[in-house]
Amino acid sequence: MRYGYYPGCSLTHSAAPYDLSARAVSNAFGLQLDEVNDWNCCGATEYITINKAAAYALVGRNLALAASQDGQTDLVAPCSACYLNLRKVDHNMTAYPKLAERTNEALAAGGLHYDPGSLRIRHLLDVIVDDVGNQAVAAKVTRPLRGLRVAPYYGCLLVRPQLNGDGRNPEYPTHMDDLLSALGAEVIDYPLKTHCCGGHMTQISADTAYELIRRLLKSAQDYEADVIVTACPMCQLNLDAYQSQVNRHFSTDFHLPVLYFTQMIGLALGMTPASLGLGREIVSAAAALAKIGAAVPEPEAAAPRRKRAETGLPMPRRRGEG
Amino acid sequence: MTDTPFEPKIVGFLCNWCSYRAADLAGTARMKYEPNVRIVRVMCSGRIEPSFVLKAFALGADGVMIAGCHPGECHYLEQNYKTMRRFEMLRHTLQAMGMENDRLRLQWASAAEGAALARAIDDMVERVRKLGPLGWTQNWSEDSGRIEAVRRMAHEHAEAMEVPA
Amino acid sequence: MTRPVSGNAFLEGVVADTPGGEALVTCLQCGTCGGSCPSGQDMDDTPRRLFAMIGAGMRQEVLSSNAPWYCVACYYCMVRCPKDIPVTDIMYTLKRMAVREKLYDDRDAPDWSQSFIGFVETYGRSFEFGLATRYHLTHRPLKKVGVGPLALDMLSKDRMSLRPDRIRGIDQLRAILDKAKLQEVA
Amino acid sequence: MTERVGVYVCHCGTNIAGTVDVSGVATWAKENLPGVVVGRDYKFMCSSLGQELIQEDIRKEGLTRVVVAACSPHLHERTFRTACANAGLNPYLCHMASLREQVSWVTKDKAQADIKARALISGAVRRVQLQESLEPTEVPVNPTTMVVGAGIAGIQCSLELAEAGHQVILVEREPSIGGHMAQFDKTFPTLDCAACILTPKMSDVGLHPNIRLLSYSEVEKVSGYVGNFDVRVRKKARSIKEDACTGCGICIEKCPKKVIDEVFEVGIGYRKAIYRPFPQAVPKFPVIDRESCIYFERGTCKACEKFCPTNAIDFEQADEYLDLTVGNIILATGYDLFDCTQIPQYGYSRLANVFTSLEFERMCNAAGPTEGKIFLRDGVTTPKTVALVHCVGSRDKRHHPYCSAVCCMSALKFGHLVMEKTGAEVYSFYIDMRPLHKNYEEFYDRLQQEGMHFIRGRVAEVTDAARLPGEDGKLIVQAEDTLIGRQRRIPVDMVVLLGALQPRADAKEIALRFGISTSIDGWFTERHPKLDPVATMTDGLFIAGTCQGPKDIPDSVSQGAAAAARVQGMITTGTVLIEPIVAEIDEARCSGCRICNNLCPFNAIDYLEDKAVSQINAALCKGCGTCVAACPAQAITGRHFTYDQITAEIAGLLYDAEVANGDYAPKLVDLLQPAGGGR
Repeated sequence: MRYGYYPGCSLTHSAAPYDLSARAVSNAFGLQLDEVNDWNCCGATEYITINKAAAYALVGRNLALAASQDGQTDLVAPCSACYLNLRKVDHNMTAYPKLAERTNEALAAGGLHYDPGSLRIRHLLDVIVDDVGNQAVAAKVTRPLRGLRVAPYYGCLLVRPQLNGDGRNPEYPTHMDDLLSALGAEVIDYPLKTHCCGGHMTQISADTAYELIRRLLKSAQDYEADVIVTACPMCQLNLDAYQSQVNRHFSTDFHLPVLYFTQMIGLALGMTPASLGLGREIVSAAAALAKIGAAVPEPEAAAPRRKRAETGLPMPRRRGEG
Repeated sequence: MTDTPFEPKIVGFLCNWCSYRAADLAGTARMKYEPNVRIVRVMCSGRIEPSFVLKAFALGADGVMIAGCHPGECHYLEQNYKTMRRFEMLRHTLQAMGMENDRLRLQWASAAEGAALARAIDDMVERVRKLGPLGWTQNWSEDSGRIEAVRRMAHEHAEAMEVPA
Repeated sequence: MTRPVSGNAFLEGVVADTPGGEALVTCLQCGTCGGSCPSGQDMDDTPRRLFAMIGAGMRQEVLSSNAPWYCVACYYCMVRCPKDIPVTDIMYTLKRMAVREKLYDDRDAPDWSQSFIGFVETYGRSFEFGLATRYHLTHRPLKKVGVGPLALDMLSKDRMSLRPDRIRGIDQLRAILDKAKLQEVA
Repeated sequence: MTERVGVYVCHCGTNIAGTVDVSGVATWAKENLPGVVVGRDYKFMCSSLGQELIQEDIRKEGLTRVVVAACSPHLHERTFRTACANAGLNPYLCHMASLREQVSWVTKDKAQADIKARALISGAVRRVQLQESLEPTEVPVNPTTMVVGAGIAGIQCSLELAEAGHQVILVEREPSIGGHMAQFDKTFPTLDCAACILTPKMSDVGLHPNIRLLSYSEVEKVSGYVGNFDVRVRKKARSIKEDACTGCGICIEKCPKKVIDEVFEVGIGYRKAIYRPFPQAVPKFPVIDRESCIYFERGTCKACEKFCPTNAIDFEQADEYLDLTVGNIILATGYDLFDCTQIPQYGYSRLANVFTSLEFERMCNAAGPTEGKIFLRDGVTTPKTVALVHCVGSRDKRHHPYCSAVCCMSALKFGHLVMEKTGAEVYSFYIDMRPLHKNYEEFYDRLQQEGMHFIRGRVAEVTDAARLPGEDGKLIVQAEDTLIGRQRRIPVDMVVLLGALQPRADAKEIALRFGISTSIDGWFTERHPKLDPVATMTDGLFIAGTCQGPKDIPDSVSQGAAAAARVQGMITTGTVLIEPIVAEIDEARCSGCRICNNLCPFNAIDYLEDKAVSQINAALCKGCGTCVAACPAQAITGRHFTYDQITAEIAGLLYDAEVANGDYAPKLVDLLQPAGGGR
């Protein structure tokens, strides 16, 4: 099976491990991912806040480029935010011809055109669950994640909104649960699995975001999860990178590693942790992975850039510290 | 609304139970809509023969609207499904005769949808107004290829009817 | 298609600028949106209340409300609304209007969005490190606790680049965006 | 032959005259339309004076056709047809043009209104001249009535008819009559117990000499027409000899197999494999549920048989088919409760202590699984706080757009019961409080005084994810209190979901079987939403109770009585006139192709093998005309809607059209339709 592949900005850096594992796993299942040529940012939740026409044109360019790659009917996005932006623009262009007209007018300025509906926008998780199928996945498992208590975290944009009623149950999906059980993991059913990680609030109203993150971490911890599994770089970033901030803010001591479902699949398929970008999470997954006899590699792998990092711009000092 | 020179004449075939009652409702609710549609009441949209539509065009109509109960709500259980089939067949015929699609419209309207019907009428009148007079004389007479087309359609028409309910 | 109540330019504007916005006029005022909102407690007016105010044409008050800026785009309101009102999308529309008319209550959110798209328009991709520095250091150096160590962690894990990625077709993208911006003001 | 047409234009006060130049139009018709000999306008044509005007012209001017340009035929067609008939003119020679609904009320521009009015009149004039005298056929009405569904509505109409001395056959799907009402505990707003007022009626039904009760039975097939329906009923095997059974109940006592009762106890109670849904069941005979009976599973046990003192058990009993003939049928098939799992954020089936309204009714019912005590799912703990969630699946475009009409009152009733039985705090989450009928608002007021809490806001979610102090181990109901404009989280022990009333799962199937129509949702469609609420579009078929739409008990009872009254009218008249607007096959032209046969959903068309032609049963034909349009040989005539009548009307409507198209188009028409003789 061939798919157009739209990694999205996060996967080039902050979610590089997701990209790494996504490609590795897709390979294992014979899914050919053709990266969209010279794709641009999808605008996240920001562009639409300032300028609708431009936000649609921005996404429109990606759709046009993807559709122009021959034989491309399915466009896969691993990032839930990109996934929503792509499908929303495609859907609204289909539903509102005027909108399509104007968007194509703008695209024409760059010599591009997109016929709404010509691409099927898919999330990587759906591709694996629907096209590969949990049975086929289970069949390939060589290192079952037995004894590992995982909290599948769907977040919002993977299952919401439902555009013309499509998609999974927006309140209580179970497809990631099923996938993870197929990998042999012990899947916990906790109530907040589709609640919000705070999105960009970590940037603009930290307190709001921290509270949302705390709720999620607490719920997962109450159910004694060893690891939270996500399908979205934003969710991963907020839960992983901000966990220490949250601990400081509420003087809690959560220590919940947050990994990508693709990394879990890779592990179960017996791939090496390093090849899946493991070890690059901020909250160490070592303890959790030890349970299934997988060691987390030292992050030294990331040496070259590191040098530059130390000579990089000075970082602000931690307030209320030292 | 009526300041444009050309005012299309449209014949509407409305079924007695849903769409005609919708027209009644639009009236009772005093909803103003374009006066161009002149209504023929039939018991069911299933009664509408393609030849009625052709006759209407023949006698000078610029457009024809066929209205019936929503699928699944037909007073005669399922006859409007047959209407749907005939409509498609008719659309082919008229296309073959070089007629624009907007001149023929199939509109579902329940007895409660006076507003919907009124809007549909406004919308259709607007479209046909844009198209201008049908003027069959010009675009029809000299082209004998079209006669053939219609013969073929006429044949298919008979067959279309054979599809069991 | 619902015909928006005429004589209320504000309402008509909101409806016109929101795909699916026609449903707004059918709001039940049931509060499912406000009840579902994860940041509902922080909002001065709940979405439901804003909708009533829009119906009342209270442009000034609505556009200066903090509610849209607290929207985390979780879309719970949207999948639960019994009237299929695109609540989240209306929040975006209100943000755009507020930005256009400089009526928002607090500059943080709009400026974040601005600096974000600033990078997108320059490079074609977002640039986390640039954002972290430009936005947090220049814009509100003291307000943001702990972003420093975070950035350090990210760098040390090779999850943040110090150099922006630039797409090849940046000029093409700019041409497209410029055209779109003309449409937006029109 | 030339007809003498009279055209009468009604002012309808100013309703028409205010927009249309009525007198102008009338004179125009007389002067310009061929065949018109009289053209008058009058203030109110429907008034007796107006009617006399027509009748006088029929006599004096020798009118042979009448056109009344007034309101919609749906309002006054009958009026003017009768007027004509009284003056000796066949009623079907009168036609109406709807100037009010289609012109004056909907047209802004007066000039345009005049043009359209003229068009409609000229259409009517052209058409009416081709109309033919028709005579309705008269058929006898079988005085026996079938009532389908024995809930409170069905019980009511059966008793009304039986009391009036008419024979009733009451068909009930379940082993006992009583319907949903039998499951309830108390009834609003009076709080008298449902059983106390229902069971007397039930036993009346069981004992009434005029009522033949067919319980545990289903209608398989319906044919025939008003006054003369043939119905096939399947009497499902009870495995009990009804003539032998005394209903002592020892078999139930001795039956070793206990199963969850998914129907009457809606899954929160148990019953035996041989059972009676509830103690006061009518009829008293139990029934063996063969799915769960040990004997039917393993071939051994027969405990019931061993202990039955009258040898009433019959394991071999087979389904029985009864062919019955009745004159009228009343459908009172009731409703289903909304499947609350469809709204996952309310947690039903995931969170143990979320209940549906029916589960709660059973719990409150003294004969129910908890003997009337209100417990949590664990069956022992009494809740200290209870939340009542309104509009679950109602007023929701994602499920049912309509208001279910009873939930607000049920919630008030539940609130009272909870406080009375447990002293718990009760929170009602509502969108709008709708206590519509007599003494309902007063009941609302009473509950407010009893201390029930009311929060105006649709519940966003019910969760067990504690966040704030006091939430641990509770169910948290989150909603916006819209009167305060703030989000609130109320921790409770129990949540009751007031699910929507929705059409029976098989409603559309049933409607098709009986030949009536349903709304998109699946509610049975009444003949007129206001003026004919219990009749259907199909003569001889009536509907009562919630199968027509959400209703509370008083309304269901009124409809039951109303339907009975309508049927009594038919029975007393003894005969019924059948509309002559039907299709007719000209055997000479019929090629026997049988295309029409499968186009008729009413099986009105038979194929006569011997003559090799099709024939239409006028009594079964409902006159839709689909077969007429389909007949390739133009052998079928649609009376009163013939090809010639309709095409004449079209021609009339286009009186002012440039004939340009005409020069060529007749060719086309002939191509498609060799303008067929009698059509």
